[in-house]
Amino acid sequence: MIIEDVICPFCGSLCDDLTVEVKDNEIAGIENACKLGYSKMMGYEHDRYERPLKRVGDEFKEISYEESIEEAAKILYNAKSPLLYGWASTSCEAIERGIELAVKIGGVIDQTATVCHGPTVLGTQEVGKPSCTLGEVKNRADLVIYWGCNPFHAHPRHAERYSTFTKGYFTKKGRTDRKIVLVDIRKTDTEGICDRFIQIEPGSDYKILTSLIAIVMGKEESIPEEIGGVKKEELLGLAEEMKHANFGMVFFGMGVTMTGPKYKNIAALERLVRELNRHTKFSLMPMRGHYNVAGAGAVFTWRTGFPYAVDFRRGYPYYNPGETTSNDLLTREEVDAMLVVASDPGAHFVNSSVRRMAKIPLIVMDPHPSATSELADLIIPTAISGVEMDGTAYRMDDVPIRFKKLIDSKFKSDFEIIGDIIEKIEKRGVKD
Amino acid sequence: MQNITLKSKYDGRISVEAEIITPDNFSGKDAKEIGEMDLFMGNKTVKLKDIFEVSVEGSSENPEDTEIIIKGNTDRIKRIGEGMTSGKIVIEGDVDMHCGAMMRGGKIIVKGDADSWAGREMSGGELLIEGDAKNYIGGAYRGETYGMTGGKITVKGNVGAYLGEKMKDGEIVVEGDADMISGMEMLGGKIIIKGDAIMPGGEMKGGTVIVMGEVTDRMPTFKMDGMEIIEGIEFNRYTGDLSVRRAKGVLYMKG
Amino acid sequence: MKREVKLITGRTLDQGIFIEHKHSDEYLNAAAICRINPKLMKEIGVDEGGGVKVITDVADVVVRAVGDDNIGEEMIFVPMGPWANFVLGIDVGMAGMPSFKGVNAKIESTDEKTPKMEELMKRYMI
Amino acid sequence: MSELLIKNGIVYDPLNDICGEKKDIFVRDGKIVEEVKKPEILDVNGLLVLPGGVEGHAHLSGSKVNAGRLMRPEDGRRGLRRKTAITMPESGYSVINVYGEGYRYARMGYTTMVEAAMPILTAIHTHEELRDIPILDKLSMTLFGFNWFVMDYIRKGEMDKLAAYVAWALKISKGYGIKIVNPSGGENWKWGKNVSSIDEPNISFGVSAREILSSLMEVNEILDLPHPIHVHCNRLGQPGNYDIAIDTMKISSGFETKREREPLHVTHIMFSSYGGEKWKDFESKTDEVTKEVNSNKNASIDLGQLMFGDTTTMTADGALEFALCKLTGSKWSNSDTEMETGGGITPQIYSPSMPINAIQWAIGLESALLVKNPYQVWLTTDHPNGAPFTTYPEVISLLMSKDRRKKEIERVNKVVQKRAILSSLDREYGWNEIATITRASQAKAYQLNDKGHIGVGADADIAVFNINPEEVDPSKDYEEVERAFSATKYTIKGGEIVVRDGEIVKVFPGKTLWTNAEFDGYYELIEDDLKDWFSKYYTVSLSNYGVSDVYLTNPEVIKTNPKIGGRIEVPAE
Repeated sequence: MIIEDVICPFCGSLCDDLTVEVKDNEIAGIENACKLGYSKMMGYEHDRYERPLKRVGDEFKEISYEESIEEAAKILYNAKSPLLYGWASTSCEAIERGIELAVKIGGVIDQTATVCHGPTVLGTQEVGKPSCTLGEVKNRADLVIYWGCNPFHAHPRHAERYSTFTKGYFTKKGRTDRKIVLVDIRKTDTEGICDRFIQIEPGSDYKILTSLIAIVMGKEESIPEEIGGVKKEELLGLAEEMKHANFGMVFFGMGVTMTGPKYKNIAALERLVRELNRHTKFSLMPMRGHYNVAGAGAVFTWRTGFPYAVDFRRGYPYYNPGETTSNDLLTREEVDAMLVVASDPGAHFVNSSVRRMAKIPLIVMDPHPSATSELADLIIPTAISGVEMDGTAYRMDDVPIRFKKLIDSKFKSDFEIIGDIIEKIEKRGVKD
Repeated sequence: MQNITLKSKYDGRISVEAEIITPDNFSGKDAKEIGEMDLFMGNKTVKLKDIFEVSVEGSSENPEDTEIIIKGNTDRIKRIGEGMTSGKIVIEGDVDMHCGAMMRGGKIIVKGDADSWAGREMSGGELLIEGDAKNYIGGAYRGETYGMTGGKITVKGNVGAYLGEKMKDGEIVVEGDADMISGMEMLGGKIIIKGDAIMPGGEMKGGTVIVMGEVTDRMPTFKMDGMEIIEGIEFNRYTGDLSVRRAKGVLYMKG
Repeated sequence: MKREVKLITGRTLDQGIFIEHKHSDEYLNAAAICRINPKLMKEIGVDEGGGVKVITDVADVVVRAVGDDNIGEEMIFVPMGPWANFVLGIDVGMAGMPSFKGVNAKIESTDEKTPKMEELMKRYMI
Repeated sequence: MSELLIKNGIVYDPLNDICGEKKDIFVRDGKIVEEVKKPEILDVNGLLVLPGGVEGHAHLSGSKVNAGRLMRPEDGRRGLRRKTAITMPESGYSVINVYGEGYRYARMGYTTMVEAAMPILTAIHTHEELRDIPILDKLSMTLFGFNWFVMDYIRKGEMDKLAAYVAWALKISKGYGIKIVNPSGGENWKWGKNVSSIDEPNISFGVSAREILSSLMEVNEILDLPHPIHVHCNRLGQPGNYDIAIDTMKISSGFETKREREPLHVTHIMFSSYGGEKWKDFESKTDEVTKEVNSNKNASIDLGQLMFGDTTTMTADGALEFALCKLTGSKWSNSDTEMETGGGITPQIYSPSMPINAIQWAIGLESALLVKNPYQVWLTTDHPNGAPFTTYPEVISLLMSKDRRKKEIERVNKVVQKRAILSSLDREYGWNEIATITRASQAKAYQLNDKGHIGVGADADIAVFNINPEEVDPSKDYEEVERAFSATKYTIKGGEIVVRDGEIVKVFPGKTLWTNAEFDGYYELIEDDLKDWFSKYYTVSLSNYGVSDVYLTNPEVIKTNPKIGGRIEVPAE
């Protein structure tokens, strides 16, 4: 069976033009996928947990689904300060249930934005986010700036589908209708597709961005001859180019969210784009990593009012990154039980946080062994969303797309398992 | 005059939310009544007496004449003195986040260190931190327009990042050093840093920041417009942050 | 000899390809590495594929050196993953986001072996 | 079989000409019936009983609303409410989480809502949120005002294809009707520009607002859609725009429709009744605008009332939001949607001492007081643009009491006495008129035959308020009126008591209503065009576009009776 227009469940580009061949309930071939998507979708059956596992001493013991649900419910129900983390690689439907669970047990729920584009959210909460969908870029953009991101590695088809080579209504010639600029601290492989590379010193984004704003506002007189390793002349040139584009676009990544004053970099970038809109049309977009990290933010926001790091311990949502964020809570040893869904904080959180995870009851819901599952007390295997389960995901530009189920699975989905846990919790009585 | 002493028995790591601890809430109440008040620990509600030993001397119906002394381990007690209007709180050790947040009057003395958001959105009164303080001291809540709008904060030690974020009025004095971007998005009021600072004044629109020590990583978007002598020391006077519209912030630095 | 550098971590294509296969040798080869300027390799005396100990205030970890001309001499790049994160900690003023880029570190050549992922995780359990 | 008897209430039910009668209401299985056997009895002796409220225009779900929530944690922390055994926690004041939206409307006696702006590309998002809004029945209006297919078919003069596209788009987005925002001008904003009149052709398609409005009004009739074209005018929110509102309404004059509703609705009229050339000489032009409404039976309006305080403005009119942000310096988000629409968001603080805000406040009330036929007016605040919907009780009390208006006028900037006419208006709304502009007008305008009234056969959506209309004089006891409308004694939705004494006592999902206007061969007519443009210009595949039934709770399809070019006629089911 050939399935067309399949959605790739890897990165935030959420390409929806894959063709998948399924034979005897197995994926036999994939067309149009990049290496990342191909590897995930073809490798779905490798390294799977076959049964739920419970840690007994230094060993894992196989238990039934039913037992694992009961065990998870018990751990979460008894916790005073539980953390539910992950959510970026599962469906919105599962995330919705995750929030319900967090409310019912009085826990904190956080998602992977906490270690990627959390600062983008904080910047947006200061300044706002002038943005658009990717088709606007495809059809209109004549200037594209990649700032502190490396789509060649992290979003391999982004340039082809949306931002560089693609042809659109007002960009009939595709690549030649566009000027492409890379701003980064090192010459990455993305540089190869760019017209110009501006190399900046690590951690200097904030000063460079505020300088650019001042230049765009016509106040360049105070700007020194060199900022963050970039000549003033070069910034003046870039500002002119930006002002004179018909439709300009900045894509940015971890290079901006993770260095220096982090969210203030983003706020400055957003202010720059806003100033540019006094001269022409300009937008920006974060390059979101996980395929549904944007969806996690969306569901969190409509259900709780806040996009990540939401604390329900007092029965209403409280949000304050720096206080209610996973790494702060873990490092401060405030978490006394943790549920990880479709994510690997053991590999991607910092040492002080992982150390705490190793000490508390830790439940992992994942199809595959991970760094986190090495530390787990309870492992519940799941179906792979986007391969074995359908649902909704949001692309990096907040466009929702329904992803497909390609093959049947003997595993339960995140959606079903969390539903089962909620049912058990409800039997114990919702905590007030 | 009413003197209330709370002695912490708590050494857990889950923070206790204790916004109830203010002279306004305690004045005129006896030890038993105070002990029965609710605090929050994780998803549990606990009685104040479960966390503190309470003793009360004297009596007053007026919060102005009420003094609360907090002893013992308080590094995981949050929100002490939140919204207080008068009276006094003395914390003998370290204190957790949001101490004196939204305070409107009275005085808080922290003899140890204070965690982040001390004096957040405060509009009056005085907050004295004798040790170090972390981030966003006198700052705003996420997304709000204003941080501190009045009162005075003094930190004898060092402070973390974003001191006086979005501060609109009032005064902050830091005797030690300040981490990244003091006076960030400041709109008014005055910040004096006696030690060193990193990138002070980022995106400030109004108000005054004086850095008496060394400044590293200067913002490129300030314009020097003269020299001034403050308390016998020569300062260069800068205006900015020029990356913000209608900016009239004043930043004094040596050199 | 020890040399001070800025540690940068981030995504790479290979780290992404094998991200669901964390126990595999491919993942080890993709993530337990350190991209480093060849001049700097010479300076600290490490060969291509040799052991580099990355030391921070938090901890130290051994990864393998991969020469890369596009990396400046003042920095090293370690792909995001358990090895990079083992030496990172939460720091002040960061509004919930730990520092994953531009972290002060020291590097030195070492004969010690790169720990496998599961060995590395065991260190957390002590 | 569940039965209810609501005894001895004072009922106002304008659509059934019941005006303050003491009357029993019988409910069985979610419907109003003639009699019941063993009912639960609610004795509401002397209390005001109205049909469940119908919100005709608000921004409650979807990408733009959510972007507003995301941008404003400081708003989120206002209006926090803990979970209970049956409810989820609430957050927000002007940008409210989905639970808060449902509970707050229900507490005010509202049982049906319309989401006023749904982009097709992100319609899944709109419906996911609608699914999560508890209790209420929901409709959403699909955006067409500067959609590329629409503009392309209009410039080529292909009306049948235009009709086919609209029918397809409604079906695929599960929309209820045609929403038009800043027609033609929205496309120019994608180049950072706008249009200045309804006759100015836009840059990329050369199509004017007038062409879009008249073509879509005709398509609306061809497709027999239940609701008028629902129009957010050009140059909205800018001084001197009142003539555009009048020109827009005039497009409908003389237009013949078979539906018992106006063919054109101009929404949030407050933002389109501005005189003056600049903000400096800004003034109310409600006299001119309402003169057009009063003489044109083919147009209706809703207020978009502004109330003082902090709120979040949001619209598919991106140019407007950027203009506002330049005025205030406040934060600003923009979200242009490829080939279809746009969106912008910026917070606003409306202050009674600000001359502009004081006049804006007066304009909304003047519009309600000057339009003679209450069926041509709906009460809205264009939530959250003019104010959150939770201010309705206050607006109601202002409309019912000249004294209260007088008191307010003394409090606000004096300019309101010179550049607005509110102080000269003596009219006071009665209970029946309030029932009309909060329920009956909307039900009629959306052709919701089971809503907005409590005659036999209607949905048992009923609001009982803790006020005796025979004893209270709203003109004097306006505070009493505001209090009563803030929280019901009972809200009954589909025959179930969901609110008792102002508290939510039962929670369940409502229905989703959408319009199916497809006709024979409609897809074939546009199939090639869709395939061509999707492959060339969209970034999602045609097959992945649109909303499947899995996103709808209790869907109810309104099947229409389209008539294409006199050739094709599909009989109603």
